[in-house]
Amino acid sequence: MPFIPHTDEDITGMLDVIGVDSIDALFDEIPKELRAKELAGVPSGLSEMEVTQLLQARARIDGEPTCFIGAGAYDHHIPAAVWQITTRGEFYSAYTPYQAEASQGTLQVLYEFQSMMTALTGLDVSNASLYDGASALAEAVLMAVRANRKVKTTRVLMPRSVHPFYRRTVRSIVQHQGIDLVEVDFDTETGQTTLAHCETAGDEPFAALVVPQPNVFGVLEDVNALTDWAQSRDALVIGVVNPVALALLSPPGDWGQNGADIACGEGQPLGMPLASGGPYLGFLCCQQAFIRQLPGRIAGKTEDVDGKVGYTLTLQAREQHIRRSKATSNICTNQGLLVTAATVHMAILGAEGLERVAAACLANTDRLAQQLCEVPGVEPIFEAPAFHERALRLPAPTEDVLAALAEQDILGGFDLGREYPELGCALLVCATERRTDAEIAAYREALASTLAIAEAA
Amino acid sequence: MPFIPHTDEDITGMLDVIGVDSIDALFDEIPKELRAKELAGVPSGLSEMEVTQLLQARARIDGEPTCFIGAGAYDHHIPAAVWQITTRGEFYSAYTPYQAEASQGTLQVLYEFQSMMTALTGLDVSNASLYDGASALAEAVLMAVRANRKVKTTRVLMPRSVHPFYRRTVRSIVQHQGIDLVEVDFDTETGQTTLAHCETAGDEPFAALVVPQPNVFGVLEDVNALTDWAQSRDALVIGVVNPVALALLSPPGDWGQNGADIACGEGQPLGMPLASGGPYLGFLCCQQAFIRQLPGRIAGKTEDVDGKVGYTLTLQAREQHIRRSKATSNICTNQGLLVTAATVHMAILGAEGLERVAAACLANTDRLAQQLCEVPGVEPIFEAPAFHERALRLPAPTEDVLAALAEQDILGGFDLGREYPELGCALLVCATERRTDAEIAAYREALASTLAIAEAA
Amino acid sequence: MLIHEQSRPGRRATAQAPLETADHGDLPQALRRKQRAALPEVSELQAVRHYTRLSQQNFSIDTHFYPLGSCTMKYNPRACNSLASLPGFLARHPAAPESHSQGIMACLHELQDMLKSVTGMHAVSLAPAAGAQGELAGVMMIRAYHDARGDHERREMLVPDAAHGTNPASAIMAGFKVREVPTGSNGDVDIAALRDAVGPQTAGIMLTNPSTVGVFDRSIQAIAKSVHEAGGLLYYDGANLNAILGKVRPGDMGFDVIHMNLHKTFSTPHGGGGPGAGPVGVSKRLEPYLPIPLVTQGDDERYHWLDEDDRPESIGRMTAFGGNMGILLRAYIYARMLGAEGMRRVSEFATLNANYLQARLRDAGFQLAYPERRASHEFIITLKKEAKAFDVNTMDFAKRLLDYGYHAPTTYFPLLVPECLLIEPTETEPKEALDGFVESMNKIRAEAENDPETVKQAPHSLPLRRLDDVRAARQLDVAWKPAEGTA
Amino acid sequence: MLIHEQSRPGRRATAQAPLETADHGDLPQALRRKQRAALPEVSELQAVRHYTRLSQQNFSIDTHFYPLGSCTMKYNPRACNSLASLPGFLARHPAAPESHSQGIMACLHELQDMLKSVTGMHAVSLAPAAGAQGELAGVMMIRAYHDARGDHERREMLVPDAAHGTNPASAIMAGFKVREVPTGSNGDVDIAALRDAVGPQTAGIMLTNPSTVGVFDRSIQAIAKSVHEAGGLLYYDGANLNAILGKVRPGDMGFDVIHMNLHKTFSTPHGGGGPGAGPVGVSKRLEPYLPIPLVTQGDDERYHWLDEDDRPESIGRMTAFGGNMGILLRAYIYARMLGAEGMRRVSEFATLNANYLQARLRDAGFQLAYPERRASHEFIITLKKEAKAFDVNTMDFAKRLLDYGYHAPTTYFPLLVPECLLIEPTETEPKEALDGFVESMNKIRAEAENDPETVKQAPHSLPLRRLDDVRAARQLDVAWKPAEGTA
Ligand SMILES: Cc1ncc(COP(=O)(O)O)c(C=O)c1O
Ligand SMILES: Cc1ncc(COP(=O)(O)O)c(C=O)c1O
Repeated sequence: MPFIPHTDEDITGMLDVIGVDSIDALFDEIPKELRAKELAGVPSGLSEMEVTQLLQARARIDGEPTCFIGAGAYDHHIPAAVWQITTRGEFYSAYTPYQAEASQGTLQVLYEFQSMMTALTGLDVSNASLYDGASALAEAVLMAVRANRKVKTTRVLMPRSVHPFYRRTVRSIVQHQGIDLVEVDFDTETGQTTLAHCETAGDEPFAALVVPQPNVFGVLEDVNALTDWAQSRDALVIGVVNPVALALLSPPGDWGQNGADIACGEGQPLGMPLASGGPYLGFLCCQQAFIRQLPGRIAGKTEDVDGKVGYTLTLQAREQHIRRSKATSNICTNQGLLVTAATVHMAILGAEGLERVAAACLANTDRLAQQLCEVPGVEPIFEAPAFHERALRLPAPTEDVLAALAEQDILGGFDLGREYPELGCALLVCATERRTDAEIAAYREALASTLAIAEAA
Repeated sequence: MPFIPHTDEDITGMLDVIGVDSIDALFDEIPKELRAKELAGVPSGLSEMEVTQLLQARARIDGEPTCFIGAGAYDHHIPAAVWQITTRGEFYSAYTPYQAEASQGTLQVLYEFQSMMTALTGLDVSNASLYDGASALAEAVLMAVRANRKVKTTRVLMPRSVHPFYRRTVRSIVQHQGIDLVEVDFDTETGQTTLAHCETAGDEPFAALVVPQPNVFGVLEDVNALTDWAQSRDALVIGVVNPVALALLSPPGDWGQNGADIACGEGQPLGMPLASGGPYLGFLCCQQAFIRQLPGRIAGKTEDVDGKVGYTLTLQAREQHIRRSKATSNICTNQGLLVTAATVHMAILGAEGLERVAAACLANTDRLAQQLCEVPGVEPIFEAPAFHERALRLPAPTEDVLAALAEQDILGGFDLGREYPELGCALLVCATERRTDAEIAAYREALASTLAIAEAA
Repeated sequence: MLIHEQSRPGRRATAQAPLETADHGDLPQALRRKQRAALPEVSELQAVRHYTRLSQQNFSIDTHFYPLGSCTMKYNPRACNSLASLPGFLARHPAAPESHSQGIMACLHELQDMLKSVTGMHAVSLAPAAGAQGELAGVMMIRAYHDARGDHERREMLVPDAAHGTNPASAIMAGFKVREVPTGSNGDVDIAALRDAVGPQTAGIMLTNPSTVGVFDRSIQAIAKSVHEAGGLLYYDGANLNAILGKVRPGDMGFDVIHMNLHKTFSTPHGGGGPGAGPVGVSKRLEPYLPIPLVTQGDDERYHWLDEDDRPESIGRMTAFGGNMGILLRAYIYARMLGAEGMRRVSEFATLNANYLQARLRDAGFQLAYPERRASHEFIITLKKEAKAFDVNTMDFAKRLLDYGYHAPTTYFPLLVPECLLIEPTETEPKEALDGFVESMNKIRAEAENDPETVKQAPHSLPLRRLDDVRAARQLDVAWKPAEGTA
Repeated sequence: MLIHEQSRPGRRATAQAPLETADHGDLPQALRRKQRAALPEVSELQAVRHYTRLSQQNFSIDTHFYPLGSCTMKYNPRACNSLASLPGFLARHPAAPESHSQGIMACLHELQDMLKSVTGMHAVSLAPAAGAQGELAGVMMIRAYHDARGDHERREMLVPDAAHGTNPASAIMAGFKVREVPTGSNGDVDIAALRDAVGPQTAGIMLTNPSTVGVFDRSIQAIAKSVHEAGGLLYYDGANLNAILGKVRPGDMGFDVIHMNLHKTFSTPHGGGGPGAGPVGVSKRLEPYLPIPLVTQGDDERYHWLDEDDRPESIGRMTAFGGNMGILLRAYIYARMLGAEGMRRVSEFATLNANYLQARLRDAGFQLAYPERRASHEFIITLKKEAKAFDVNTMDFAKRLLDYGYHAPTTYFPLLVPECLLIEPTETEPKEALDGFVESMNKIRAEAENDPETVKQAPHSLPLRRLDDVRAARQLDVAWKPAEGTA
């Protein structure tokens, strides 16, 4: 019996002790009429060998396209050590560290992760993960509304330059809690959210302003001005940041006069494979003052009875298993294993290594954009400085171009036009440090010939 | 500096303590004129990302052919757990367990491995591995000559039905120790080594007879008769066995009246990937009486000062690091990590699991042989019962047929004719439990069309 | 020692970052970082050694019996990890076109189908990232359903007092008020109280069956009837699905929505606290509201995503990219290895192990919370007798179990049973592990009687002795900071 | 507990074998097994848990400083393992045709070239499976060379008394007589004694330089001259190549043959005792004798194997399938990451670490075996003073070091230095590890003085106390056997 160790002798002996004569008898409290029949939709079991053959075929079927898509998930190099350590059974198959003494490995990793995230974001405290960047933003919005003691409002300003999937996720999650998400437009020349756009939200107070850095277009927002503007109106500032970009960019804690109040984002670039979208890792940091509003688990340092340093979950009174309906969030299972991966990843790269990665992505994307813009009809959409993504305008429908490129095993980017019709045939491209000159050149060639055919047609 | 942790400050501080002012000064005892120049043949270093890209390309370049080659290395399913455990740092990066108290993990694994190998072979003792099956046979031959107290001779009978690569390896290794390897022919009808063939070696005494089971053709030898014959002439019997086959076949310890004296072979089928030929694992087992002649490491059970059971290397006085030029062998580094893999593999499969694997291979190869023999002109060469390989005769040169199949990404088998010209266009095929019906059918089709073309030409 | 404390300025794992220094000269000064983040600077060996040694300080399924009630800590087959980590799966970008996503989509589509079959629901979405998010999605769908019918007054969600904390917390996030329903002394929901509680304000009830007290609620049909007649819907918290897999289906019990914890029942890694996956299944009337994305198969046999555009009534997107795909893949692999017969065996042997352990502990003199009842895949004992007699509490027992090499069961949950241990052995543990656990419990009780300090001071054999939780909360230190003036 | 002791008849890890029962009815009864082998019958979880826990009982580079002299226990980059384990590499059959082997052959060919460059030799074969097999191949080539010249009297191999045991053992296997050459008190070979020893019977000398006493033999040129003039050849034991990588090349020192231990210098895993790889390099005159197979590149840029047919004078095949390919691949990957500059750094920092540790131990009052000399990548201290004063020997120090979390250095080797520790820190250890080691050595000496029993009884903090080696050899128990009457 796969994964079940019982021998016939075991079964008989155990039933004897229980005092029944069949396993089926153990289910006798379930009303007869409810008992399940065959599970028609479930095929019979396969051996590991058979399932291996099946999955190998599935993993192969889609080829090995070259990826120039970013848009929230980035194809970075991950040191081999990261997952060899992360999948060690002691990390992989442990649970939430409820018995601290038996889980110091996990707990210290959480504490180190929190330390690294606060270092990257320049804020005081970090939780030990949320599901992903988008749901972390939703939690940040809820948290900001709870935490803002100066203005009692549920209005939150949400720039349209925030990734559309994030905005949708936030909307799904917060929609029933009375939060009023006010959209703020961006400047179509620069791709930035300007103060002027913010002002259009009107004079009514708002609890928080969300500030993406870089924004979905890769464009750098004027985070200092935005932060000061919002805070001068008694609103909190929530930064949505890319942790690799933070190796080069000013951390939320340094934004404006007083720093952002909250920062969140997607931890995927810190050692997680693309893997179709998950599991990734949402992070959430804030200033010390708001720690009791922070959702999710937090590991803290303490001592044992002999005074030896150890770590334990702390401030659990915020959490659902203690506070139940009054908790800061419903989250229970989080993304612990990914926290482990991110922690090992950051430890191995260090700040200088992350900086090199960020700089290489920047340079590669510059090169990519430059080369693609040499193709007639292709041009950059925005002028402002950008991190490692670029919005380009195409002379043909993005969808068709992407499909033609895909046939050549090039995943050409993210169709921006679908989300921002006002930008026309718009494409968002990205070249991480893993993309080679040859791959960039091949993309350029493929784009040129695709567009030539499109024009001819 | 890749893999070197020294900071500039470390270096200065350390040089200070040593009392020199440069690292170069530490090499001042090396005559100047000997100092190396540039290493012209070594390119500059690559980052892990670059080397990953390079190796991924190399790993991909040869496609994913379907393998019907056996001939000493077999494409078995390996449970995922095997290598996830084996590559745990504590096993992977440890050394020979010279400090037993700090190496109980490795030592207990060795002891368990020895226990499993004695169970499989039916002999009393096992060492803790040699390099591979072929070099293990060389050591077995040397050992038998040392161990045989009844006849003082260096003649050893070596059937030609032993894998030709094994015979060559034995010859390389023992050639300078005065061993006289006497070849014994096989019956071209049955593929077996008969007593009549053995008798042709003449009346002179011999120290040992090597008995392959199955032999290189997959054919089962009459091991009982051979064992009794050799032992009646005061010779020792060395079985060369496939450990997976032993799940079904009579173990060397049961051969004939008294059992074989020594058994050796290739451990690759016990959890090692094909991996171009290594690292694999040679095993060597023997009757208790010969343990002091056994080469290689041996782990033994003992106790600590509190009477707790533990394990340690034992009988080291046989080994080169103690006995130096009088050692039983020069072996030092062995195949420890592969021992770990084999031990986990056997623990997971158990005897019943191995039996299923063996039976499935047998059935699959039967099916393959049957189907291939439906192709006009293809026929089995031998009549005797066989394990999971079959020798087939082709109506066209084996080399050409294999090349044509390879173009269709089918690795059709091992060219037997090259080694045994008397067999004509001979091909040795194998289908392990991993080969599917579809793959077997595809092989049959490909062979049929290849031969049809060959005939037409 | 923290990794930060092993850091030295200028130390590097150089092979791991691009060797060439790329230019980033045109980033505006005002937007640049002024000072490098205080991340550790260590060599690759240091990092490997540090985290390898840290890992050894964990209890885990791969090293210990871990009978943590409600958490289903069973063996995570290693094949699931290695196959989900095949390069073709890891390399796929979430926004890759369908033309380059057929492999994973086939797996997801089949998983949707298997989960439907196993739960008896009409349709399944794999989107929620864990159980709690599945709950949120589930109750949001209940709300969407009532709202779509103009039934805007239904704003109250019934939740048994034994329920997991996520249940009330999720209901609140979906904008409901929570009303507690008491548990009867036999472990079943107090049906009379329930009947009093339902009404036109009732949006639904969140239940798990078998419940968190470890028994199968025999009046489930009556509950369903009562809630449905009042116009409410039934939500099934699938955390305990392991107990009934293939035996009885939530859909057949009358539930309208269910979430599943794949990291429990389908044995994906718990990972020290996650990730999970919390797919939701629904009856036909709730199908339009399922969270997106969904996978569908066209007439051309190709797979397609259904997203916002295709599903206008959907409650929407729960995460940016559709959920914890790698976990879904692991669950799929596990499900394929089990097959229908294997799934049924899961619940059978989980239940056998729980009832055996319950019987042995009862025979050893421990007090069961519900002595008259069958255990489901878990059961509760209460140590209030021992606590009173020896002044040794449940937490002391729990800590002392660690010394004996067993992870403690869940302590003090559910809240309604005093000094309780919720014990879930799971089906993958051999009888010997259960017997060893009983033996240790007996020893600890004897110690509690004869040498209570040993128990109260436990653990003794771990790298650390008992940790001070109060200090952790009072003298908050949740992140290492570089000493002033450095970094 | 042994895995065998967890076995229960009929227990299975069922997912791991073919589920369908295949027929094997036509195997002759006389050749069939009568009784199943007594392999353990356990579940997959039991196996995983057992071996995971066993692994935790090992010291290893990934967990501990491991300054085992002569063994070069340095960091094994994890990328080497994962890249050598890419499916394309693992799936290749050793007898696959060249048409389907170009990927690995390219790596092997480049590795041959890099090893040539690094050793200064004319040609390289990757065939030998480990150092000792490389030695055997090396001395066999020396023999083949003399034999080919009809120089059949050269049957004596000179071996310094400090040499590793494999050297004399290998020489014997190649049919040589071994003659020991003494080491001078300064650590260099006693050149006068050497001159006396060489003659028409001399086939060659097996040396390592720096030698196993941890110093670079300054008279290497004189040695080479003397042996060569006598008609002998020089064999280089490459176990210590880490000390001189990129700094000085055996070929330039005058050696005719060399083996390399890739598991040392090129950082492939030691694996608890193996596998290794022991490529051999030779000067031009020995090239024809190299063991096969070799990889060559044709004019068409494709790679080809050279085997028996192509190389009629070869000493032949060392293993069935051409060596430990997966290890060669790991070494190749490591070499590519290091590059020429990285290789030079290896020897520089290995030497820096050794000299620093030597200086610190000397300053702490430990006695160096060769106080006047530079350390190479390793060095020797002798504890004979301490042994005499406190009746605590080197083995006691070694065992006590385990308590302090350090693997012991090599003890009692080389044989010529009494009560010695051969200490090799390697380049991948940070200064802190070396400082910690010194501190522990100081503490242990203080203990030896004040509380010798603690040292003599060590270790105290490991799962087991000191093991009885004598008992192991006297009451031999080298395999578990089922109790009589059972399977
Ligand atoms: C009964 C019950 N419900 C819900 C949950 C929440 O699931 P998750 O942790 O996956 O969010 C849990 C998990 O602990 C649980 O035990
Ligand atoms: C000096 C020396 N020579 C030779 C060898 C033998 O090498 P291997 O263990 O790879 O066979 C060793 C290994 O320990 C050694 O240290």
